[in-house]
Amino acid sequence: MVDFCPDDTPELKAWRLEVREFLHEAWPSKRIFDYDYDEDPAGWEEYKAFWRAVGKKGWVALTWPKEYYGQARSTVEKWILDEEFIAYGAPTYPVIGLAVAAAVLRHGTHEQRLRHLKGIAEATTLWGEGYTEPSAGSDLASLTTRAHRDGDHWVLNGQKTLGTAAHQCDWMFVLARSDPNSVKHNGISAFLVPLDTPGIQMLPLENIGDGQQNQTFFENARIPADCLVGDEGQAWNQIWFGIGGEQLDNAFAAQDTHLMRMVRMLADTISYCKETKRGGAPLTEDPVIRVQLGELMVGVEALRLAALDGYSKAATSGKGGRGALESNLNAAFYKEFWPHYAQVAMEIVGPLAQIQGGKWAQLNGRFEKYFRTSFGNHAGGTSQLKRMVAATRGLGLPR
Amino acid sequence: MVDFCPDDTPELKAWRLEVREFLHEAWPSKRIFDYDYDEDPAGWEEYKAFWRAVGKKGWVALTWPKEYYGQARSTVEKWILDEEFIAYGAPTYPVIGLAVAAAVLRHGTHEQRLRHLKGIAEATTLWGEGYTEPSAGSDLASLTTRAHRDGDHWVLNGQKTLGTAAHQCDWMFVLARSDPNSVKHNGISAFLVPLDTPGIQMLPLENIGDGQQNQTFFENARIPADCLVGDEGQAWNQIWFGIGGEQLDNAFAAQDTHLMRMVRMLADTISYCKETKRGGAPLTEDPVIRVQLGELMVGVEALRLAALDGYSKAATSGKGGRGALESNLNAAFYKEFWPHYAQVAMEIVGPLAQIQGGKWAQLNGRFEKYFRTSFGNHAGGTSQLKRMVAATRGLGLPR
Amino acid sequence: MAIDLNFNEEQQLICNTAKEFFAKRCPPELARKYENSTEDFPRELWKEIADLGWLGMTFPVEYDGLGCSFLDTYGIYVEAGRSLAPVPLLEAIGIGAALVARMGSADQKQALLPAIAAGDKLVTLAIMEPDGSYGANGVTLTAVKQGDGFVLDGTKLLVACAGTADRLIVAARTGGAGEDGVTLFLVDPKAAGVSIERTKNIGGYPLYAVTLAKVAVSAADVLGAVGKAWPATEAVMMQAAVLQSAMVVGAGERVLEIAVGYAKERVQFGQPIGRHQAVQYLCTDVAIALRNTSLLTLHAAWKIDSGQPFLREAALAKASASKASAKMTFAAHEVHAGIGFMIDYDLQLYTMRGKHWEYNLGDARHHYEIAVAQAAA
Amino acid sequence: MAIDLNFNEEQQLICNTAKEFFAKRCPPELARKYENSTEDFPRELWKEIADLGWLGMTFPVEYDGLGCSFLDTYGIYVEAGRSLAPVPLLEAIGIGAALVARMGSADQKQALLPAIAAGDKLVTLAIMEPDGSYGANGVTLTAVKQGDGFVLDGTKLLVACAGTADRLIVAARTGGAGEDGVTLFLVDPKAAGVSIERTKNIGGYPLYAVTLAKVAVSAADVLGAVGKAWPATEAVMMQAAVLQSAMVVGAGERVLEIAVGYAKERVQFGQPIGRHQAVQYLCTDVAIALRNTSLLTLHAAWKIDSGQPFLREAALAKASASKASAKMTFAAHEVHAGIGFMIDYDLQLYTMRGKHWEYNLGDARHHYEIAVAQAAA
Repeated sequence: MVDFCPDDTPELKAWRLEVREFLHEAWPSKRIFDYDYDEDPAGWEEYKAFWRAVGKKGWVALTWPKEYYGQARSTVEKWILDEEFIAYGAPTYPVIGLAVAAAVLRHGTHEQRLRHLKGIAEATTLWGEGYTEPSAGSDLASLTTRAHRDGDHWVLNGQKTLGTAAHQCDWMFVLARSDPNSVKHNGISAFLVPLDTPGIQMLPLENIGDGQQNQTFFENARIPADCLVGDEGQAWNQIWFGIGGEQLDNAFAAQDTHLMRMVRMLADTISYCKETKRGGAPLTEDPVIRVQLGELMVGVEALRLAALDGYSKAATSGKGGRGALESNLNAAFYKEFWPHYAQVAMEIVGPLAQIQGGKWAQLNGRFEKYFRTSFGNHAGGTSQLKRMVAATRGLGLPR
Repeated sequence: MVDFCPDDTPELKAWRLEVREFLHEAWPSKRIFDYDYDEDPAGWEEYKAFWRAVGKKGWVALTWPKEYYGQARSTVEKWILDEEFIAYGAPTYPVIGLAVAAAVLRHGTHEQRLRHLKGIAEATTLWGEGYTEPSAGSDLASLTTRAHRDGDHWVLNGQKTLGTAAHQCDWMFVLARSDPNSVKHNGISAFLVPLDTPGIQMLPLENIGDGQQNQTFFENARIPADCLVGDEGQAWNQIWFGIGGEQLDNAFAAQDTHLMRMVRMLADTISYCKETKRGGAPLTEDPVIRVQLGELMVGVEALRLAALDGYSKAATSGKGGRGALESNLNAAFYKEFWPHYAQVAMEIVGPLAQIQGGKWAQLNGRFEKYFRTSFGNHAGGTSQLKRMVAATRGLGLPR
Repeated sequence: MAIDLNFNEEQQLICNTAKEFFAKRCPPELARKYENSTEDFPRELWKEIADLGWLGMTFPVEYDGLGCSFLDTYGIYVEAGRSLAPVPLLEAIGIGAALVARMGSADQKQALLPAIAAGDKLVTLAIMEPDGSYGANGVTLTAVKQGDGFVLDGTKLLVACAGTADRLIVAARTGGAGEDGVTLFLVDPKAAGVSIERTKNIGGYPLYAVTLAKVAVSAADVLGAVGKAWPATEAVMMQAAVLQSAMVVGAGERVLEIAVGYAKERVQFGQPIGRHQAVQYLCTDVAIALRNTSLLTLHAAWKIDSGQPFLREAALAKASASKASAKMTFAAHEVHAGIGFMIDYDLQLYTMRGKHWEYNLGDARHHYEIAVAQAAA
Repeated sequence: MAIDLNFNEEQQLICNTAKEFFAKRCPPELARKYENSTEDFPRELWKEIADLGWLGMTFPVEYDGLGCSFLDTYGIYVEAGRSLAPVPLLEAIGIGAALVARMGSADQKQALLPAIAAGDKLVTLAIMEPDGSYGANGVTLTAVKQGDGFVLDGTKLLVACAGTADRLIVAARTGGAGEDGVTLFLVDPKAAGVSIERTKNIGGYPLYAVTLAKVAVSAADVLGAVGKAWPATEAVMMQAAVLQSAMVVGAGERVLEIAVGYAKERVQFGQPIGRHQAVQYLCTDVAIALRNTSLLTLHAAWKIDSGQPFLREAALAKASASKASAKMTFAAHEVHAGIGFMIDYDLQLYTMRGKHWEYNLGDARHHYEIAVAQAAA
């Protein structure tokens, strides 16, 4: 039965209030902090402390099984929690950890789950991304980082790049070619790699969104055999396309994270327009800006509903996933709409949007920063790739 | 030296006036008539009479050599003539005839020139397009219409489609495969085919722009050997990509014809907005419509200047052509901008734009018709094809 | 129950039945036949639909209705859109009857609703004027009090089925400005002083210019309260805008099917054109516009169904549907190039009707205005 | 001679010289070095440019200028854009000196132009206010008559090189409304009551907030006629908008080079990404926006050069340039995906400066307004 209301019972309404109250206590500063685009040390400390507090409540692992630090709560409760986090403007959890948790819950051993899920659930262990290579972005088939077995260890050699905030992380989820004779998507395995392993070095790569991505070099880095997650050589099937035919990054939270930021941004854009006058009248009374705002509202609301649809499908199917067509269409739309949103918001604000900080910066420079971060829309695969997958896997067009 | 002014001498100014005066006499009704989207018999008669009058002045063949019915006048005079035709709102010459003239002037024999150019110059012979086939649109390589030599005749067999206004024509410019063993672009020849040849049949295909295109069937249609124009089997190189690397349809006039219509449409759109009130104020005072009009002005003016650039290059190079990059970029832009223009114009006019005729039709229904005809933007090759050619031939990207 | 985007079993059944019915009874040839025809629509088909119980579905049971919910009828509109069924479901039921049901007196309802449900009577709205404005400000047709009744003067355009309707609901201005002073009148199109003329239009719909010259209307034919009709009229039109959006969704599904089907079959340059990335882009353009509109429309319908405020949601849905209507058909034409331009090819039927839907009950800009007014309030 | 879109020989020579000079002296590292730096710009480079004769090129010969035409200097701006040269050519010459040359008294011109041409003095315009409006209505900073002079109060934002400028040309309101009552004043940024603060900005440019608190200005420092400055100010700004568009064209040529170069080299899924149709679309997106802007800008420049009315043409050029600036860099980023997002990669330098250019001297909407006002007049 069609129902878009997540909290239609007294219990769920109470849950919403509980979350809301917690946020007021745990994030009183209401500081805007996006972990992937912020390098301020004080911000990072505040951010990590916040998520440890959320973890302590058991809310990171809200829907996980109880035996693995979870609370086995419903996806609807998770949705309500997310909605409140958006509405409050709280920062989002680093997405890779959630992807690791999904992979380990699905393909890990009992021991791996016990060992790794706790740190993710409590937000005490941060995870970095180790898929992308300088010559293998969306094209995983070109992966060249190699893992060879040496006794009870795996030895990693190669280079990963664009590891967002990896320098803040303790572990990295690394995809490497474990079968040297394999080609394309076969023979790739997934490893849980402690970043303090000798032979791992990191160089910073700064991006135009004020974030730090990283180059990570593996030179005979030896990791214990039990760092392999899933079956040897099966990472393409199990991990990359593991969750209902989706790519890893979409699996749990990346898109929702970005959506949350956009919902928050829309609310702020509208408030800004209500409060800001130009030529004596609020921007909301400018007919051109009204059209621009209306168009932005349509896009953001469509994305919010698509996320709801994802939750609905996950709840209905029990598989925790969305269809290949829908999820890739959403991802493509999102990846194109994000920079469009940022551009239009900059147009609405006008020339003062250029100013990055200080008294004259508009909305504390957040429009401007949002614009810069929007060039990070390729992370997790370009819109071109998402459209191609939607067209071929979803619509059945020939490859 | 940079100069965008076509008539910077007293002679040229006088020429402009001469053209203008002629138009007032020859097209007093100022009826809007687009030969490819009009089937009204009275309109066709008026139209043909008009162009015969232009032909009598020698203005169709203005720039052709004198020995072939031309006046050997400069391209600048041709430009001024075109500008006046646009400004006046006169109908455009059927484009295929001009393409045939270009091909015959370049690749025809002396006899062919004498024989065919007169009818084109005087607008007494109308020419139809015979390139497109049901399975070969932009993909000329798939051409299946065949011509085989039989004594001093060629025998045509096959089917052509989408022949715009071919039912109004006397002759057709047909591309056919003359070498049965050839593949792809080789072995295609160009033929000048009288449409009263036995074995040729035509079936109408009506389009949504109120125009008639046609299916033309060739069944052992025998044409004299001297109907071959250019070298046997060389039509791809000589005709299709014959003029400075451009496709036949762009060579002389197709794009300029459409540009002329768009310039006329823009003038009419702006007048309409000045004269039409909504909520008590002229549409030109609506801030949203002002943005829309501004954007349309930019696009139309860019296209007009691109045409000027084409004339400048033609005049400078003496080759009568534009570069592959520029002409394909312009064509791609035009083919995307045209439907965009039509859509935006319909948005500006609002709900009454739906009405097609009678008292309540806006601008005599011309916005609505322009919208429908804009779906004919594929003629002469889709924007996708033009972009592909621009990217590979122009920008040097790999094929 | 919470967060579920699927219809319940009864609703799913209605969708399936409607899909089958329209597929069988409304092939594209029927839509072609009634394009700018002299007959407004096939009356016998209308009767069949009445017999299925779909016309009065949402009417109260006391007026021969089934008391069904908004979402219950949703699927019928989706399918009517998919099949381009040439019947005035939206105009006569989604708007006309809905206005009567919402604002009518008991007498008016009794006189009209059972007959509408039976397919015997037809009531449509006459609101748009030569000014071309949407919204309350666009209503300027004058209604001057005379005795107990009123005298109406003015012109209405794009009035659906005026050649068949038993009553037109004429929106007029009895005073005031803006939302204040709008009154609805039930006017017999055959009454003295009313002249109607069918206007040829891009969608081929039975749309009329209706001129009222000193048309006398009695007090009994005022629909709702004098001068206070706007809020209810707007609410009904916004609900109808959601139904119009549902029609766009149904049509969009078919347009996507046509485009994808052609992209798989048509071979150019030695391979199916669907292998070209440009064509894949065009097909996903259709799919993205469709998906977004579908989600927004279902959400708005649910808001209406559950009795919540819905203006913002309905406005977002129709804004998206208006844009999508143009975008989806345009992209599909780009996939087809020449063949889509031919009258014989069915794609264009969607393009031409889609243009009407884009405007009908407010274009994108009108609905952006409403959504922003709600959000910035 | 008629219809010729090519520069004459001298102009072509200037283009070539400028291209070589900037390529050698202004590598991308120089632009990076001056990004939001404490120094406004490299003064020694400025001196070199002065020595080349480019600063005073368009000044009258009696003020140490060369009396060159608008088109003669055009190529220098194209090349400054291509190289992202961190020097205030547009701000100090295209706007500041141009205002002095056009509106200044003989004394003012004598005091400033030769020194500007020599690279020794700098004058820039302070017009934008915290309201963020373009156009005459945006000028609200008050100038109140006091004795022979005036007292200025208010704030100006995005003022170029206020840390280095010898004089700011402050646009103020001496009365009236709209275009009437705007007056320009030559203000020493070190004068009592003037405070300046460099504001960090996306393009990294030396842009300042300038606050004037009861700043006394003498009658001798009024530039042009009191209350009548707007038409000439607008004309100069519109000419400068064409020069800004020329910079966008130069930058766009480089952005296209970068994108096409990367598309040819970068291999993904076993082939150069430039073979993918989506990447070909993106590259032609850049090329189309560039070509259109280039044509419109050259046309506007020619109108100026030949003494014809040019507001419409300049407005179309800058509207196109503003849109193109965003569109070209966006498309190039899409070609690059991850690598273009990195600070180390040069593409982003164009993106960030392009954002400033998009706004500078009026965004697309402002120029659409001007073009439509001209066309609908």
